[in-house]
Amino acid sequence: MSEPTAASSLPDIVTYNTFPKLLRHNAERLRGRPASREKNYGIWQSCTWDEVYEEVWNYAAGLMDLGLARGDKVAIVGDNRPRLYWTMVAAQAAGAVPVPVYQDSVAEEMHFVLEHAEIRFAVAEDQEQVDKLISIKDRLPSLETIIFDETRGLRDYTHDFLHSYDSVIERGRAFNGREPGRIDAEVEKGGKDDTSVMVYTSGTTGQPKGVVLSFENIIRTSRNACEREGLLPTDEAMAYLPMAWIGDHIFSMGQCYVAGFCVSCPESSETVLTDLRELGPSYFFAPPRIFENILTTVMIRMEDAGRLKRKMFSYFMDHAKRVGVDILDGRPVSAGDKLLYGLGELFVYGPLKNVLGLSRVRIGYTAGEAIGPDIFQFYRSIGVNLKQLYGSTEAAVFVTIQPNSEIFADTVGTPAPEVEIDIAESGEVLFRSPGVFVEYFKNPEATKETKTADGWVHTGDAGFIDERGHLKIIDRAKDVGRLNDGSLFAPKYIENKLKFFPNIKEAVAFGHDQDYCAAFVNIDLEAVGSWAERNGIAYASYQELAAHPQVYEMIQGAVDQVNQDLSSEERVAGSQIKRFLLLPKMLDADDGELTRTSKVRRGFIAEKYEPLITALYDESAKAGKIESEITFEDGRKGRLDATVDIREAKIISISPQAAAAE
Amino acid sequence: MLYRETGQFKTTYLADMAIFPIRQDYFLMIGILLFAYVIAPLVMNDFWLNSIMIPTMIFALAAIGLNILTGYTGQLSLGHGGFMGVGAYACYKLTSYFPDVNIIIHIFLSGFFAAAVGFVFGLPSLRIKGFYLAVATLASQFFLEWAFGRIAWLYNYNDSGAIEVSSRTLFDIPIAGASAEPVTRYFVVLAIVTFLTWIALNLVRGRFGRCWMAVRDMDIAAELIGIKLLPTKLLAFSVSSYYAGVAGALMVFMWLGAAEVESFDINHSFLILFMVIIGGLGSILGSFLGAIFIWNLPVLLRAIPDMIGVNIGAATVEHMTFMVTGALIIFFLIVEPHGFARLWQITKEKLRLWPFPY
Amino acid sequence: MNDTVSNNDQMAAGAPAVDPTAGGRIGDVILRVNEISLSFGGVKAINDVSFDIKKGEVRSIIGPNGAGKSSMLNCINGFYQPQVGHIWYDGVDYTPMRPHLAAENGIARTFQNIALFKGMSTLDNIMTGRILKQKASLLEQALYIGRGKSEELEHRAFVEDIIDFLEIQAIRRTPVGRLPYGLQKRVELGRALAAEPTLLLLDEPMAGMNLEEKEDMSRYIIDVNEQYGTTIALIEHDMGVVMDLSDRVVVLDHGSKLADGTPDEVSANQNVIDAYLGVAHE
Amino acid sequence: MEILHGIFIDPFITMYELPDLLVQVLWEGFVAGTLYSLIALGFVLIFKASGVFNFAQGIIVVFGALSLVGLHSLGIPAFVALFLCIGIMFALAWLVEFTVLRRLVNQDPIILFMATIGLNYFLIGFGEGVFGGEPKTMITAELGLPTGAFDFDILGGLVSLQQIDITAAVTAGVMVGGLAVFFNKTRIGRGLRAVADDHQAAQSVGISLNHIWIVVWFAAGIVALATGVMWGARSDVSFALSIVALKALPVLILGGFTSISGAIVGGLIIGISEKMAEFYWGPLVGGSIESWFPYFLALLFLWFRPQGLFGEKIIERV
Repeated sequence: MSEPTAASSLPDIVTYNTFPKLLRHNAERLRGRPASREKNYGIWQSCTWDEVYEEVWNYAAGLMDLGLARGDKVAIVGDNRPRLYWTMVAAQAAGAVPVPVYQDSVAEEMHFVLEHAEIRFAVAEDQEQVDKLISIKDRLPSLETIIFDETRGLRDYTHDFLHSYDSVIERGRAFNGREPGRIDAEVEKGGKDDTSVMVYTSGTTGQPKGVVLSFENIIRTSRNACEREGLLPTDEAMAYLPMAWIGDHIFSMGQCYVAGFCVSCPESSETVLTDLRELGPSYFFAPPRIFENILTTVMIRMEDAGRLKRKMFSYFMDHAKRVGVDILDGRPVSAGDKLLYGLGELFVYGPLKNVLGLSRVRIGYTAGEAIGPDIFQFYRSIGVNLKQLYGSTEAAVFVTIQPNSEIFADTVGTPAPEVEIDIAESGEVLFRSPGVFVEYFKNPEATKETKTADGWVHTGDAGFIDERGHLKIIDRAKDVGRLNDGSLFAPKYIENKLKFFPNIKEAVAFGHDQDYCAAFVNIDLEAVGSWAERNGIAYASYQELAAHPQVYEMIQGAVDQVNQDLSSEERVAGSQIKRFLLLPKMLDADDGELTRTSKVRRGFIAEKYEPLITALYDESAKAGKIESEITFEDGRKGRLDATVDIREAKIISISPQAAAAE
Repeated sequence: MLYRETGQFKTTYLADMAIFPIRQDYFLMIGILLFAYVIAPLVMNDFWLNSIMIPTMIFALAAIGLNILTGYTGQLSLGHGGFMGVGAYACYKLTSYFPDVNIIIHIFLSGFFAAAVGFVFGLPSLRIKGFYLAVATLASQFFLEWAFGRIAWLYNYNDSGAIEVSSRTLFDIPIAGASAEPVTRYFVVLAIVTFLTWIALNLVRGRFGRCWMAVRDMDIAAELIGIKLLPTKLLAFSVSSYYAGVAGALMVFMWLGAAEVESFDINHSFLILFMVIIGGLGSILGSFLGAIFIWNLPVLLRAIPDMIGVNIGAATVEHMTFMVTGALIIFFLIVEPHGFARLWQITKEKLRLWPFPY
Repeated sequence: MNDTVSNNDQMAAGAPAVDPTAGGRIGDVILRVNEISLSFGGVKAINDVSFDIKKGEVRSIIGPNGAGKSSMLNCINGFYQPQVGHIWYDGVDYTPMRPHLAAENGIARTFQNIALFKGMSTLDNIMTGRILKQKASLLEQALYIGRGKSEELEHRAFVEDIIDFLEIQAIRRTPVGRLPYGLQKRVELGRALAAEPTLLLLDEPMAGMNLEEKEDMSRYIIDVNEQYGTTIALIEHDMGVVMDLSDRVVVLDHGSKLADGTPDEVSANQNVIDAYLGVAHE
Repeated sequence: MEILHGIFIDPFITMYELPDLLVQVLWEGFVAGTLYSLIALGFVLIFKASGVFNFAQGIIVVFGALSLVGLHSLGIPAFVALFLCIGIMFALAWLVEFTVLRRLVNQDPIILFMATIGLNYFLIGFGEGVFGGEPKTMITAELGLPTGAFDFDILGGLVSLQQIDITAAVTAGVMVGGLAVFFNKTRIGRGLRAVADDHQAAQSVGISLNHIWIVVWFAAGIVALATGVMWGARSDVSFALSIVALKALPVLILGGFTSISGAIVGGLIIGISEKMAEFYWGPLVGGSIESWFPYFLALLFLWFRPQGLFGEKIIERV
């Protein structure tokens, strides 16, 4: 038998238009091939498609036996586990709608989602999640049944609404024995327009919204992307990002079921990197933050290598920078360079990719935020086919993808198959595609606000299509503001430029309706700490390190460099950073300063650090004072009381050309 | 660097607990076996086989034996030369009494005699530890030396006091004695050593190996989790001496062709101990590396004057060999007290993490 | 402070419906120590001490340094033989108790000064806890056939369950000598658990730990007790932990028994307050 | 029956009937024991101060004697050669400290033990290379050591005490006395004891371990030189002696690795019992049992007192 190719292996999604139908089909066409793996008890416990099929059919029957009815909502709470993915399909088979919930959300956040989605059944990973659910159950009249996967610690829970996964499967077996063919019949009732899944967007402001996506949305979009990228049943992917995030749903469910590849779950969140290395996925997604962290670790670890090794490393990395991307994109390169690159592959790139677990990556995606061009090019230059995509929950992810061989660090690529893109007057990006969501659950106003009658969706991002036909995103449309002198101020754009420096972890820029642009900077403890160690700078805490004059010097250099960059781009040259300070604490999701997806909550921060902002805009002030509540690493709360130095950055006067252009 | 482990994930415990779970190691092993079984006999002349390959293998086997006792179980022994002798003399007596039984069976059987003697001399380990035990094992060494020399029955009342090997065949091919080709003897030795090495690997990775190591690392704790110390130590003594015994039998029957008391004197005990220490305590691989190094160092040193065309008296070469061996042993102990095996382990770790330092 | 709040939350929500005594968690006496005296040379380490441990309970032994607590555990599992007195375990008089008898009959323990096998990995260390359950012969082991192979795989699976329970997956292959203190303690607990003990003796399992590590360890101890019904004898200095975890407490001082009873009874006992708590506060 | 008779009755009858022979055997044993004691003393010195089980002590004995004979054969006067040998011993101590000990500090005892076996090999190669491998005769007369014997007509026979043996015994006594004074009365001696008790404590009060090591190795070297001279005077000087020198090990087991008096008592016990065994029981099994008898004796002894003659009982703790 010859290896299946992409085109031949993709199923007919008109016939197999729901996940249960796809599963049944896969169990037949991919019999014996692994469908999912889970690192558990030290080894990768594998399940084949036919085994999954049998399990899910029993599971669905068990759920029905417990009273799950068509149209019910099933909440899924936990880390990535095959059984939780199976829950989704089992629920769909029974005609219910799975609603994955962020596993790290606190009981209150969870309460909102569960109440809003009118959840009847909840499936939890372990005791921790069960406890959380039980603690809010009293206030959730609709929640009737809770099913848990890991039995540890739950043995003595006697609530009659609690069921173990195994007991549900047991019920299912009995049910299927009693009523054979019942599940198949239920599955046949499902169609492409039925709701496949409801995911709640974390939402930077206001309460989360439940995005309703149909089978058509997800399966068609997944198929399009699979076809475009040539994904095969032999591919390997790792599911380690929150299940409640649409990206994971598309990659680990949609594309997995359509292309038929195997999705593996790591052992625990601490072992992700080790597991990644063992598994060696060929299809890999990670947000820029992770790529950035990996690169930072690479650089820090290399600092400790011997001199010779460091030299060799930097020599080959320089070479890769020069020709690596060209070689990856198949552009002609001189034979000598090729040979040298081959040597580099042997001594540096190959081993490096191997240690990072990236050596088998055929297609790597990053999205969600802008990725630093240096970081992006680093991975590409060592031969990892990393690409950016632009997407949203409302589009079932794919809006644009960077096509192979046409990859630019500063754009997010061209429209994905069957996607149309338009730029509104205001500069906002609009799109229309088969993946466009059905509605926001129980929120017609918001639906109307976002989706026009003819199916165009407002992304809320400002951007433009460049001369190469690639989409370029500048910032959130609503965040783009104006300085008092009228110059354009795109905070995210500036923050990203700052964050591309390895020593800077996080940045927050201010400037709308102000005289000039100013910024808070969070240093990267790991990178700066290692730098401090090498330079013999002693520090006892983050706060102390961030207040160190030499650290200020270093960051000042970065800010000046950003200003230099900004000055060369006419659109943003007016919003150079005039004053900045180093925050004495890390911005933290636990303190509400970041969203759970680690995005800066600018408004909240502005409020919380108001005295500092005042000081930034008081040009006579050399420092600002701040008192605030903080959460320590071990979860204890404490108070922060600090005086923070403020520095002036070098403003580059706008170059004559840029001035002339205006 | 050469280790590319990404994607080598294990889906069963069987695969996870294999002797060579890393594919590259597995291939390396196949390469080494290929060399030993195919290339070496093809390209090596009799001198190489006789003076290098065969003795190296035999000593490696003895070193594995001692390593099981000293490296894995933590019981120092200075008597393994004597245990080798037991194997050799036992084999000699067996062949005298049962000349029709195949020599290979005798060789395997003779190990059991050594094991029995090892068992007896292991008894003091119940009460004695460390250097005290080492001195106790000297008792066995000197007693056995004395026995080999004084008990005429052992050497069939020969006038020479030595044991000599007569011709033995397997499938009508001479495999021992004067008429046996070195390459034939090499294959016999190689096959036996390969087999027993595999056995040793199985033993040390399983329950018995863990018992031994537990006793080595902390005997009190081992006792308190239910490991009976004496049986565990005695088993280690027996298995260890079994290996020494087989090695001794091989030494006489597959290599030297004859032996006397001096072939098993205390210097041989030291030699094997060196192999184990320099090779690496608690490592089967180390036993081979140690044997290769310690055995071939003098061979190399003897060859050097010839190679560079300097004519030095045999006595001088002998003295130089002693000095250099002694100095190198000290040197290696200083550089890496845990032996070549650790050196290899570190190198391998570096290669696995390459280009990172840790 | 924080954890009290969250505990209250759970209570308020009527959460985990667990009642330790109602479910018949505690059963009959499993171990009885009768009038034991132990001395080294002329020094009396234990002087005429009697107490019992009931099946399924968490029994703490407390007392100031040198009170004879560790010696008591050492007597129970046969490492020391008391000169006077009897040890009844599971209805049988085991005088003198021997270490291997204790181990074979389901008494496992951890040590005050971690007694792990430093040259072995976490996995191998915990595997040693299974040694008494492995029956493969030398031949089977040598040829890696039959039980020599199947047992290895079976027990590996069992040990992996413990590794999972103690959340030490990430250090599975690490030689224990390289692990930080807290993790070593955890591995040691794992080794003891691997023996599926009926009676688990824990000698200061939380010594030298920080608050978080102590909380983790307490949770494991509770889980072991509740899930597997393992009887636990615990020596611990942290009074908070002792009072939280124990069903009954016996107090030793200078080798003699000072008090015996529930945590509340013991902490109200004037002798204890004078002799023990007074010392602790000095 | 005959065997039991041979073991349990005949020897004692012989002892009783030929008391002069018994005295002679006892004397021989006493002298051999003295020499074992001296070698053991060298071991103890080093073990006490540095925890090193110095396997090369026997070789150092031979090496010292060889150097003396070798130097003299070059035409150097005997006493000058003796002084030069003391210098050589110092150089050896320094070299060992500099090239081996300080580089292996804090290693496992077994590693240090192996290093001394390496040293053993090195010294054999070096000694034979420089002085030649053939046995030599000690320059007894040149050193002014007495030869000849005192013969006593007692106990119905002739007991002959070699003068050199008496000298050896006296020398041993002097050595032990000297060391006792050295340890108890001199500053460096006290420092040495401090090191033996606690390395870290010694370091913390400013005693340099490196110096201490040189001193003990040097002291052990001098003891070895004296032993070598005495021994050489009784038999030939050759490296074959080093195997005999291993008998100091059972002596150590008897006396304990750290006790000087233990080394003396142990040496005498071993020496005397081995000669008795050889003379009275050896013939029963073909003779030459003194090659292993001391080890068995030590083993037997260990069985009943694992901590040695002067060691204290160890209470194991967990």
